Amino acid sequence: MIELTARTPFDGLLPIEAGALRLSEAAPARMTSLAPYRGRDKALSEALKAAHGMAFPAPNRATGREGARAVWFGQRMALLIGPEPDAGLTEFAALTDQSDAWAVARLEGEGAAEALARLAPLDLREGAFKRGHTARTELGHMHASLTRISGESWRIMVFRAFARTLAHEMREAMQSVAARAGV
Amino acid sequence: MRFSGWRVLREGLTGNRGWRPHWRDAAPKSEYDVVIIGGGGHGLATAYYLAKNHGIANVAVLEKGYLGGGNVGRNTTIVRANYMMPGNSEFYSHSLRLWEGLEADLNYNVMHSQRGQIVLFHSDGQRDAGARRGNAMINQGDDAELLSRADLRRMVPYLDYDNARFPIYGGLLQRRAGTARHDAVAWGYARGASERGVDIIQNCEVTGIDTKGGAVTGVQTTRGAIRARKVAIIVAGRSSQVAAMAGMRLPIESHILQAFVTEGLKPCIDHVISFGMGHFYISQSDKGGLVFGGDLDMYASYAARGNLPMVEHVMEAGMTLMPMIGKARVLRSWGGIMDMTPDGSPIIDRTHIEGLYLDAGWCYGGFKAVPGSGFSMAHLVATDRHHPPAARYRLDRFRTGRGLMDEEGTGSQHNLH
Amino acid sequence: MRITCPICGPRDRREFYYQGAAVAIERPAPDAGAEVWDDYLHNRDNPAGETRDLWYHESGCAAWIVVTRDTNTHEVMGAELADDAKAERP
Amino acid sequence: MRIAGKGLIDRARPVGFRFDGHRYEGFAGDTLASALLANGIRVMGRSFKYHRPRGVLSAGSEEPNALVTTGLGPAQEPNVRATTLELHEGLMARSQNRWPSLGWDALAVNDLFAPFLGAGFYYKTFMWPRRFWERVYEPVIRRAAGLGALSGEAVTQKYERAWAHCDLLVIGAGPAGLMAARTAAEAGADVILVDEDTVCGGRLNAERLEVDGRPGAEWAAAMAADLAARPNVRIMTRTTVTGAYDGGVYGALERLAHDVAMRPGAPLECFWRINARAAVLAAGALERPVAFANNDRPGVMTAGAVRAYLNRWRVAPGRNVAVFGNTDDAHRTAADLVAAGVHVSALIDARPHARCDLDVPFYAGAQVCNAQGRHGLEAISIARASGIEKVQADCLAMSGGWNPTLHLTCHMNGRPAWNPDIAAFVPRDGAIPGMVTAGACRGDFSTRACLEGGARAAAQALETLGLKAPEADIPKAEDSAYDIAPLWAVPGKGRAWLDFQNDVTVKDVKQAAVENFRSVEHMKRYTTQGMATDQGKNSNVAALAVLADATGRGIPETGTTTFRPPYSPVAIAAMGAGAQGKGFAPERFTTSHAASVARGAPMIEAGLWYRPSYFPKPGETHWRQSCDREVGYVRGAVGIADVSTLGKIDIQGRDAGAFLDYVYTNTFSTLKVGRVRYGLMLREDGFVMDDGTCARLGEEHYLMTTTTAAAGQVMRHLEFVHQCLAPKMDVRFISVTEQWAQFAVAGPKSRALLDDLLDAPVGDMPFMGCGEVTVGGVAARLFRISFSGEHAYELAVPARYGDALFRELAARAEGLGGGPYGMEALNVLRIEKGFITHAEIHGRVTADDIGMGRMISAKKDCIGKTMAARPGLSEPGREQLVGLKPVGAVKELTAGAHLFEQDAQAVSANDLGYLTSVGFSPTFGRFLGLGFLRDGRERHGEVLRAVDHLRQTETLVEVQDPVQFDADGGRTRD
Repeated sequence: MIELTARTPFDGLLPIEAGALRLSEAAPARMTSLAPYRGRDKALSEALKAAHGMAFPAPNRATGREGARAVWFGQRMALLIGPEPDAGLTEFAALTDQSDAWAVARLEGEGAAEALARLAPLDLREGAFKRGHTARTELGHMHASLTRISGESWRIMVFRAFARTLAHEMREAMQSVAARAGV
Repeated sequence: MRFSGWRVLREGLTGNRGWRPHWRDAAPKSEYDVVIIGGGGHGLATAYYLAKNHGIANVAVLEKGYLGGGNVGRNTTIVRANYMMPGNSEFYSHSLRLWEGLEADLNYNVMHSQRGQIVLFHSDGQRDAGARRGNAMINQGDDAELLSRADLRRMVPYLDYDNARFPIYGGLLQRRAGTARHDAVAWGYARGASERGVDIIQNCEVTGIDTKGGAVTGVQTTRGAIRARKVAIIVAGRSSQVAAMAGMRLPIESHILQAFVTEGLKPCIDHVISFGMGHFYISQSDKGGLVFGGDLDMYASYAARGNLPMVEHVMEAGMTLMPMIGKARVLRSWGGIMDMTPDGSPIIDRTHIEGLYLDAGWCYGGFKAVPGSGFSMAHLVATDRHHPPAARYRLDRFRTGRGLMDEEGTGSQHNLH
Repeated sequence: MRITCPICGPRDRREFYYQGAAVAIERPAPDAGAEVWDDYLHNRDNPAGETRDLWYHESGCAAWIVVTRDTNTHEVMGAELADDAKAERP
Repeated sequence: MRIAGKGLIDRARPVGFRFDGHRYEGFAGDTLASALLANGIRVMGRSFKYHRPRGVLSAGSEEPNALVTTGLGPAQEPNVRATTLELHEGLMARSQNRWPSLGWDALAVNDLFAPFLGAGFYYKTFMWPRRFWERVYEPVIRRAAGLGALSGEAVTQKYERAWAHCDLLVIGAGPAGLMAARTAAEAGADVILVDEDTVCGGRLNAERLEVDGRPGAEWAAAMAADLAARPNVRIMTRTTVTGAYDGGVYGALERLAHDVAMRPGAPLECFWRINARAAVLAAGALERPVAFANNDRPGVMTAGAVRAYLNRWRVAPGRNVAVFGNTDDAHRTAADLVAAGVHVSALIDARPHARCDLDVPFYAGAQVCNAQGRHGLEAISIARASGIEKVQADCLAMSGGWNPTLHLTCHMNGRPAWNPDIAAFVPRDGAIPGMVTAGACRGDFSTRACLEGGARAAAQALETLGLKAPEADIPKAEDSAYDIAPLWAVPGKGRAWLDFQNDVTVKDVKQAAVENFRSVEHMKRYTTQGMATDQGKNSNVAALAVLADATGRGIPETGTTTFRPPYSPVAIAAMGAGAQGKGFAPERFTTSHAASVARGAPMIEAGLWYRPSYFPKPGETHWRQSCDREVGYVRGAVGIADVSTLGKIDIQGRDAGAFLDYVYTNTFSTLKVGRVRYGLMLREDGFVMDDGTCARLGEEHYLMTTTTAAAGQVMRHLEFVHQCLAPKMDVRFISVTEQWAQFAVAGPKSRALLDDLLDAPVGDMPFMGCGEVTVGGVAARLFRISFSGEHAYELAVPARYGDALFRELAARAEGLGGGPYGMEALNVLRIEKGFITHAEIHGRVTADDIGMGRMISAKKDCIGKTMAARPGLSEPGREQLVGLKPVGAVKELTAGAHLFEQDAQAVSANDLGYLTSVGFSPTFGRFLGLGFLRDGRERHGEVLRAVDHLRQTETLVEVQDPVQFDADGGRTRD
């Protein structure tokens, strides 16, 4: 039997550092989209709570904890990040493996929101986009998912094939922010 | 008064005291043979050719604002005949031939400049589609040349051949394409029509179309009622509203298209250049400004102004295609109202009301069509027969599916060509 | 221009794809006849003023929404999900 | 000439710079204009048409005359306003639009021919002979026109774009803006305060006015410092708000300070999109010149500019200065000059009732009617009741009053209102939703009124945000009344300039009126008035007044032209920042990209993706050799191609089958689990939108594939159909394009390869079957489908294994006498087999046109079915898909050639169709083509001419079935 070597989306592209900012790969083990069938939203949320300990997230919110999160991912859709999905969920929702579909990065450091403000048309001010908030949006012409993990720490997701473009765009933005800050 | 270099000289030597109005401002009479609603390029040209070709001079052109204040005064001045669909092909070919004689005909320098247009392509597939188009142009009797990358490097060395996101494979050149001074086209036609007896009536808005027994009898205006045997609606940007006065619902959605001009610069771009991948086109005016534009803003609008997403997209396209223009500064942006039809091609036709005619739906291609549209519309109004080059511009083609002219292949539904 | 997505809140226009008049959601029956289909697919009120048009939050939540807007001023008066708009119809 | 005093320059930091090659020195804090004036340089530019020598007119971004070029090579920047260009060490500026030199310009001869070059002269001449326009007249005109020059080189400096969000945007940091910002900040609002200048303060930096008992500039600096220290305030200096857009979006251009911009990674400029819930416009006012004969002489400048040079930069623009105005500003200017120790040769006040309390020669009720001195002002002529008096002056400070800077309020089609009290246009309330105006930009000209107005406007704006403004503490400041006697143009002979840069004079406007260009828009377009780089900021109102006078109308009924974005010009590089080169669109890379590049494959664009064109081998010198070899792999052994770029959509739910029946023309609800079917999708207009295969993975689970090009469009379409047309259907879908790396394994040895590779043999999977397999223990999907006409499979693994699997497949294929193949070979294979791509389904073809009319199921409705039945889409005479092969002496086919009967002329009337795809088939040893031909299916066997005028080829072609290889499909099914 042959052995296939796995490669992560940002293999060889990250980390990037500029001033106080650092962008690194944060590829989760498993990502599964959960899309409830008609009228099964509540049942799915309960099953999700029972199986994985978090409710189905409200729009633009993430639920769960480090290692097992449900991140809102679009109209009536969430992305279960971390655990292998419980087989019972399939009764209530369409489950689709997305583990390899997304390039996932983490941006950290002072000025992170400023760097993202170079690429995303979102209001990322602390008061408007708090810890645990998430959004589907555009990041430098790419469809993206953006989540504030904590104060200056963000999860950025784009389609896997865009990994190189994201790394390039983020590098430019991070360098701008760092240069303006004089570091 | 005939315009010429001698006249300019003579007036200059005598204090420029002899100049006269370019056109006569008329007060509306109570009755005309033909009332043309709309004093834009197409309306004025129609009036001119009604008088010149058909001897019908008892014509009023009614303009709600100032003449030439619509799209003829706010376009990017490009004149070309590079269409491939039957219908468009012969129409624009005819129009371009009229352009070539326009200055002599009007005795007005509209600065028609055949500086050549290059449509770039960025893949083998685009080249093949471009070749189909170019061959159709030649089949129609117009000129077209396929340019290689090497040809282009020689002619337009400032394009980004080495790093652009979508590499340049070649281009389709039409040497007879070019630009013209847009306002002058309206003024020249106004002067020509006025000299032939047409009444040009500004600040006169049509508020109703009068019919009796299925036939048109005249119009109501802000300056009183005017009787007419025939009425022509030629009001780009207001077609749906005016047609609604006659109970019509048109296959048109009106959209905003923005355009831009930079500060004056010494000559740097000789041709009209169109970027196939980026909805971007550019030329340089005789004053030195780079005149350029892109795609529709993509939402129905009558505001004649746009928003930043498309502004930025146009600038992005410019930067990837020809990064040497980066230091040029945009001086002014503006918008025009584009009457978009489902297949992206216009309408020159009779309506369900006898004596009521429609010239509409020019999408974003109306300027170069001005002479052809005026010529063909005048023919239709005067003779009640379609002028052969415009015979396919029928209103019912969407219902029947016959003779659709979808140049871009995006559909014969409102897909915003 | 900003559009308030019923799901995501106010967002920049560039996240949305524009489709056209909201009549697109009212597809006629297959046998409704040529005139009805012509009206559905081609003919438009094209109002200068308040209009209802259809947008897709393409780089957002992927919802199709019906936006009430003024074509003269570009004022956005409101937006609702397309399937809600459909459900309201008699 | 520099004078004593502090100002806002730093005399401890001298700065060396060059202008037209000469070295000069200024100070930190100078602009190029102030430094040149300090060095006694008066001529800084040439006018557009007459090439008249020009000096600086203003001290701000509205400058029409002093435009220079800076930088070299890719950094060359034309048309830079000397008045806003911050001096920095090593700055090199050059004058422009002159030849050979600024002092002696050959085209100044135009000035002598001025009588023949009046408004619109070019519309009346240059028409004969016709061919001379492009060949002679126009090239000469173009060379003479234009201002500065681009270098022709690609920009290399970095620009950027960014977004900012706030509760309140305050535009302008003069007294009104500062008060507005502080009021809002104290109320707890998130505030962005923007000013185009390098420092806050606005006119306070240019005047000797006191606020709160201290010099105005000091007060402003203290206010700015206080604001900067607050966490809810962001001050953006060197930033111009360039446009007001819908929904509270503002565009703004930030120019980074030179030292910051020089840091590695820093941009030169940043174009901001500011989303503001509310805004206060406090943009101040611009002073207007007065038109009189030769009012464009170098040394004639606005009075406000003279005060700015004196007070801010401590530069006297002349030694012997005359002052001319129609408001108290003239007196303020004279007082400032006297205070600075500059000799005032005359103070001319057009108001007859004016009094003067300064010890200077005073002329009440008088007007300046002429100016002398070609390369610099020497004297002025003063007209008064008693006659004309000539007075020596090397500088004239003129003021025709102030125009509120209301430009942004016009950006949404707002029309300003005429206020006769101040003889100026003022903005109408509500012109921009959410924006309130304050201070001089609404016509409140005293300092006190600006301070009050700023606080009031902020309170008003805050109220709309649900915030309460604290009681404002308005500082003490001057509150003098504005007393103006309107004065636009001084009567008299000679040319009096309105638009300085474009050389539009009072005569031109009058002539335009005579020629019936009486609408202000006509006048503007006929004379080019207001179309220069200042967009009429200095001249529009005066020109309007002259037109009103010439046409016997009042100013309000004459109307205004519209100000449009941007407020001041913005570099294309700034608004298009990041797009240069590859930045225009994101790049999408397959997992096999690196391995393909390593094999030397040229990668070509396919939408946003890159795909290998072909895989060259040593010794191959032409792509055709590689392509032929790769076609041979598939026909003779086994070929490997990455097909991951095709769209893949995972579809699940109770109604999945019914939904697919609705979007596809054919039926999918009847497809068996474990089987794949080819599907065709129409647009609602009845034309083909896309095609692809769809596999049934489970009872309620399908996997749709789309073409690479249409993947996004199909996804959007599915969402539309579901949400807008069939919301009751219980179906969910998501793109899995990126989840799976998918490879075609095609050719007679494909099964052998897979049997060996997979963890278990393929077994007897039928053609159009699918199933789950494992490879190296990895769960994978296998589809027995073929785009080549051979026995073939597509193997999909999670994308993380894509790179490894491609390398493995390619190596194993090579072991079997095959190898990887690229897009070129893929194209030839599918043409041989008559398979279509978007070259054929180009948006204008029906299912019937491509021979698939029977795929529109009669048993059910589907999108596009009704309209596909329109007469025009179903009648005879349409162009139908055919195969074509060369049969004459010429063997080459070209895509884009048109088809004609052999004896017919190649003109439109005889056009029968065209070729869409061609390729050299090594299998047949000749070119093959696909194309569309009128009633083509009835013409199989006919010989036609394929004419390609562009490539100058003409080929006899025989019409045949599109499927030219293995017509019965035996090889695929075997």
